[in-house]
Amino acid sequence: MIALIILAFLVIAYLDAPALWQKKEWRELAVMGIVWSLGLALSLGLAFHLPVPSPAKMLARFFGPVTLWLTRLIG
Amino acid sequence: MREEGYISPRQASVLLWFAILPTAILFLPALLTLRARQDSWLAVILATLAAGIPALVIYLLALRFPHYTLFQYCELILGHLAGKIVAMVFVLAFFLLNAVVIREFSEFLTTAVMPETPFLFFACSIVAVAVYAARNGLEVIARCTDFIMPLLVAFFVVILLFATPEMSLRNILPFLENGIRPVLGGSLITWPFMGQVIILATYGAFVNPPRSLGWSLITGLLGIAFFLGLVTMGVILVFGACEATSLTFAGYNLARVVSLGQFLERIEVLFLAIWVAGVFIKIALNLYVVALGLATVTGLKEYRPLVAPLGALNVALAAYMYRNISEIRQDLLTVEPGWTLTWQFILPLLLLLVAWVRGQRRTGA
Amino acid sequence: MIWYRRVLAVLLLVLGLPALSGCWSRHEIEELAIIMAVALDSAPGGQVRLTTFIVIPRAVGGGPSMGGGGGGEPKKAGEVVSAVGSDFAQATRRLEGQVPRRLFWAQNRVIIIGEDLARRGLNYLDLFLRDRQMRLTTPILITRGEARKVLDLPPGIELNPGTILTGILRNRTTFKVELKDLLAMWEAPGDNPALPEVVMTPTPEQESQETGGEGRDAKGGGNERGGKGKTQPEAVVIKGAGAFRYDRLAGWLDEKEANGLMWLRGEVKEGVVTVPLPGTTGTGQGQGMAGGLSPTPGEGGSPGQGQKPGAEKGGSRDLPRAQTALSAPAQASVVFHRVSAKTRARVQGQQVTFMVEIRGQGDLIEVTGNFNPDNLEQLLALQEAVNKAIEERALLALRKAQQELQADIFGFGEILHRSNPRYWHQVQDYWNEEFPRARVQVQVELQLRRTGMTSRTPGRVGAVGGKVSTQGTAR
Amino acid sequence: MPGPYRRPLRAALFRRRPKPAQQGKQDNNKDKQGQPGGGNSHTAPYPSLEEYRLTAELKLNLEQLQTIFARCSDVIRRDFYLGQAIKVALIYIDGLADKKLIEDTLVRTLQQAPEELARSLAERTRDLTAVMEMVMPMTDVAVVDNMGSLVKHVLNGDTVLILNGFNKGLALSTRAWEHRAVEEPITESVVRGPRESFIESLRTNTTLIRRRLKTPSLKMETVCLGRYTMTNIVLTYIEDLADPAVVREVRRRLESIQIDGVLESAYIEELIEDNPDSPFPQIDHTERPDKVAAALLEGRVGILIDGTPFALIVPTVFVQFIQASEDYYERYYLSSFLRLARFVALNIALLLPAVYVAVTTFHQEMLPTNLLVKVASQREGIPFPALVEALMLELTFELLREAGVRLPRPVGQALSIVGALVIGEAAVSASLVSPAMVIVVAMTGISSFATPSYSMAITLRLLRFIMLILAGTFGFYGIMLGLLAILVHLNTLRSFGVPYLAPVAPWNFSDFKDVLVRVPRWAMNSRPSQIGYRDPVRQGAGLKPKPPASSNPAPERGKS
Repeated sequence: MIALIILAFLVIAYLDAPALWQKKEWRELAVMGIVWSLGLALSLGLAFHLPVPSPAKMLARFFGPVTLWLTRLIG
Repeated sequence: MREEGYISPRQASVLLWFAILPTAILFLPALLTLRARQDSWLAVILATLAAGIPALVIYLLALRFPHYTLFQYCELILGHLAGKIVAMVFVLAFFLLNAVVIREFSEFLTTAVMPETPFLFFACSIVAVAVYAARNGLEVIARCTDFIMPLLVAFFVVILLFATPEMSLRNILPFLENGIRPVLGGSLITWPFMGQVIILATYGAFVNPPRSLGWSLITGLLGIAFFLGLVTMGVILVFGACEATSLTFAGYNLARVVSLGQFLERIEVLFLAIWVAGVFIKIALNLYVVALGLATVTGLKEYRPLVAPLGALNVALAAYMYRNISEIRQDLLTVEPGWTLTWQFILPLLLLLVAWVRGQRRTGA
Repeated sequence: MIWYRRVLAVLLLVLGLPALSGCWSRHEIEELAIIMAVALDSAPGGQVRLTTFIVIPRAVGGGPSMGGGGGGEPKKAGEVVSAVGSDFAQATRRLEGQVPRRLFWAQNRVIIIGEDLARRGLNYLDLFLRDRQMRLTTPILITRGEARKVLDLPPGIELNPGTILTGILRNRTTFKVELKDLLAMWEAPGDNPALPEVVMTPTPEQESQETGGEGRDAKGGGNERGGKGKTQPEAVVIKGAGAFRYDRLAGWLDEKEANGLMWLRGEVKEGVVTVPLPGTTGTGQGQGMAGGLSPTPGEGGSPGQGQKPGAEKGGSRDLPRAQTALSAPAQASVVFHRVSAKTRARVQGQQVTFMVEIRGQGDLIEVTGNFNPDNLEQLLALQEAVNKAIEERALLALRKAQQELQADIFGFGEILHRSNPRYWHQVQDYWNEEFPRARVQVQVELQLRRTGMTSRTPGRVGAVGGKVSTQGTAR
Repeated sequence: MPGPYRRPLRAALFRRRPKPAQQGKQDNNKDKQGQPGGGNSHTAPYPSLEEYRLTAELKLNLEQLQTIFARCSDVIRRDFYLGQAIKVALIYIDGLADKKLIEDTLVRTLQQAPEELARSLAERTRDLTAVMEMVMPMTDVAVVDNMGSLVKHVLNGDTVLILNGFNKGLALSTRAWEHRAVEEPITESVVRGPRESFIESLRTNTTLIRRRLKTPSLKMETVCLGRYTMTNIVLTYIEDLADPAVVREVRRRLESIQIDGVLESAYIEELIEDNPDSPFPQIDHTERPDKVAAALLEGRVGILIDGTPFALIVPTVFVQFIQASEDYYERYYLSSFLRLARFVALNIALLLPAVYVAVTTFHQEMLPTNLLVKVASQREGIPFPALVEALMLELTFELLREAGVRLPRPVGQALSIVGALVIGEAAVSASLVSPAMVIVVAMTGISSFATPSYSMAITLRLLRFIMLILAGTFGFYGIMLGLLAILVHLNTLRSFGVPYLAPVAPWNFSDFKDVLVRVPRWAMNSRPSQIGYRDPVRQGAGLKPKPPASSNPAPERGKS
């Protein structure tokens, strides 16, 4: 599983990174690297069953009451 | 950043259909009948009318800033820092939206079609193909849509036509049983799907004559209301409001009851095929928009390198988003309306107001 | 170069994944145990019994390996397997312990509910609504006694009970309830489910079928081996109905009442009504023969079967006919089509009135008496008689539902709900208690349109005898 | 539809492509032959033939030619006196040049030329043109002044005449070599329609087209490619109709080819197509002159290659591969029906085995019960999973076909009988494969033959295996994934700036008249909007024939 994830991410990196490196587009490379490593971290966390807070939960905390209020208001 | 390539107004409006319909026809009818019972179709129409407001906002903004994407004119309107922050909010919102879509897609397939298959497999595979499409740019996505749209329409027609023997017109009565409030509540549920018209503010910048964006918005919204209304209506007519609430994937069940004579039964696999194609477009479009937005905010020359990592991150996020399908349904009922209203309705409205007050416009991009 | 990489990546992802992950959800077609009919029963100790009819493809498909069957003997097309569990999921699991293949439900043709289970409630059906292989379009039937007996039906024209039952249902002699209809009737507050009843009947050919019975014993449940061989019912009829109150079986409707139920629910699309010829009331024996069912001797495409007491015993059939040969019943049968039933609800104070309006067209298909259709008055009189007969039936069913069952099996509550939601909200919680007080008016307007390929009854005018043979034969 | 943005977009697309390597131009003068296509980076040890000018001394010239054509036994040189006064030499290649013409007409005329002319030539009072003007019995005459072009003319079958005392020679077109006669097309035969097909001779082929398009707007540009083959390639188009951007692009791509030889149109096809990594053919080829003419009339560009009976047509869109030229010669109802049938066949050829495998292993609920039971009973005792069974049979089928194609015809028939027996009977009765699978594979085979274009059919054959594996592992979802990937891929393709799925994928309703149905001639009044947009109107409006209302004789005036 972990090997699979790493392999997948290597393929993703291989798609673009070498070309960016050659063209010396560091900015692109940096942004891509950040997204890439975030993805890798999250995926590995998934593989290791780490408790990562769900963004849906955070949204629910803020917007659950809003929705409730709206529902009461109109529905 | 800009992309070379333009799409026609018709392609823009059809893309809009695909940005909303695929997941909506599957998940919406059940949730909607929960709230609005047999008047759900009315809720769809009301929600369409409501979605007309952000559509108008998008149109006005597009007139002010032709050829600029949402992410670009955020910065033009609000200035450098605030603009970037707001644009980033949009990027994140689209990103989360895509994660939800991916999760909905894979949950459905796991539930209804191939229960032994882990949902991550569906998520990974569809995103892989979507990444391939998104990397090739908007034109390619639009052309794929051109190809799939007739199939989708034909399939809607086939299903609804063949389901007519099962329909009973009495099921939509009584009209407005509990007054208008449940219907309004229903349109609130519809909003998370309907509000995605905002996506036209991003790729709308590439519509060829920018003025015809209005046409795209109108036909797009009308088409969505038409098809979504038809499917909702079909579900209510076939199953009745009581039963529809208990069917998780009511649209799919509609395809399952269809039978024409003895030979054309069980065509839900075809439904599945068309639906997968639809969701594929939706995911590809969202990925494209997210990558484009992120590239704009961070000032990159190219969005392409971002697509694949974003797709991977999206899959991982989709896996983290919810623990089970009930959470998705719960989220769609109790959280998404507020959240989507905020970023799909209020935020663009604020943008327009600020632009109006500061008198900003760009012509001749 | 970039292109090459792109293609490579897609290929890797699309083609590489299967190699790594194996094939989920995949079952070869010959590894499936194709279930064609399901019977649900209650079992002692609060348990339930699941009985399935599993097709043996070799026997049915006639593949290259078949060969041996040969002669006219219809082969047993499948195997009946049953298991007990505290619910059907558990029973299914136990069933899987008995069957060497993987259970495959999606081709299930029919679900039969046993009486006991029906009295315990419909909640047990949840598996058949929730599982992804189950289809909401599966017809559902109810039977008196144990449902699994129905699955022991020997092969006839069709090879398995599922096809036999759906075939009969497709003839539209009775109404058909699919799972989704059941769900709708069950969930709607103003409706109660009613399911068509399947009845096992012995046939005279029973003795000659002993070989079949033997084979079945070897395979089938086996626990009742002793009693089975002789009293084995050999044919089914779908007639009558089981009526539910909320989700429990409340009572049974006989054939006529079930027919009335169909009329009132608007389920009738086609069928036959047989009435005594008006104006020939002198033939009192005709009524007598019909077993006291004064207005309508037969119904629903198979008039003979309705006459339970009189005409069924094949052996003794000749005797009554000989007696009544002199004055054969002068009857007329009308086949009707384009039937529509419209029900309206009216609320006056606390009194609810339902007005059922049945309209349609009919063609004369059989007359066993002196009848001249060119005589308009006679025709109108016949039409009147037909209408009366249908109304009678509807009222019969109504009486049963209102007085005996106290359950609105007609969906009148939903009609009230639709037309008068405000009043409905007052009564919806105790509608079944309220329903008996409701008044129902039935108005039948069936019009006779065509009289067939002959006009006058053939034979000498006035001679009434000799044409009885078409009546009263069991199918 | 062609709005203001379309043209710059197309231009930009072309500009994005990397410029052809510059070395071609630099190396030009060093090349042996000096042709644009001739260059290679290594420097020749001697100057190119172009640098050798002809001298006034005939003997010197002939010596040089002797060296150049050393050990070329088919080169014939003949010295004689023009008008018995001036020495001239003829040089030509036996077999390429028309010997009879040279002997009967040319040599005789020149030998009997007026002495006065010959003398004036010898005294250099008259120019070389006098020969052409006064005695030359040929029309196609070119003046050559260097060895390079001289050799080239000779190699092309011309006869070169060198006169003593002139540093120029005359190249006389005497090309006439043995070639196949114009025959019926083999791969694209029709019931109704012209029976001519291209042959290996380029000039014949251009003639075949020119005979159909008698207009000066029909342009035929020649490009010579191949360092050794020196293959002439003709770029043909109708100037008023073809998009100049496309013509320019085709020319650019052709001229940037540097190759040793061009033996078939496929060489050119693979070197100029837009996406060389795609499995799909992006350039249509045909051996029918009428098809090329029709394509030119739509505004496309044809490429004719010497030495092959196949012409290329660009830009090509996907639908061309389900169009056959006979569609336009039969009644349109039938044509439309056949085209729909071909479309169905295309889908069957790609998907049927995959769908069968997906349905029988993943979605058994899709089958009607009787069929399910039948298939299940057939599959009882088959030792392989359906996927393996399908792969095996498909592979066998492909092998049979391959064997049948290569074998001589009589043997091929025997082979197909054996194959049919082996697969159809033995394998089934041995329960190695199920009869249903044999039917499926047979259907697939028939369907793949029903595709008019062989190149598309072989693409589908390849993709079929991928789809089969996808279907066997993920069922319909896998098929859908594969189809979506193919769809995206097809949409990324462009053929010379025209989207590959053209009238369908950038949806254009008016172009649908020639896609799934073929509308009648009188309704086909505009060219494909992506290709022939420069002159969209194809024919007059209201061409639909309207016969007179009545054919009965009208009442004669005054009689009734």
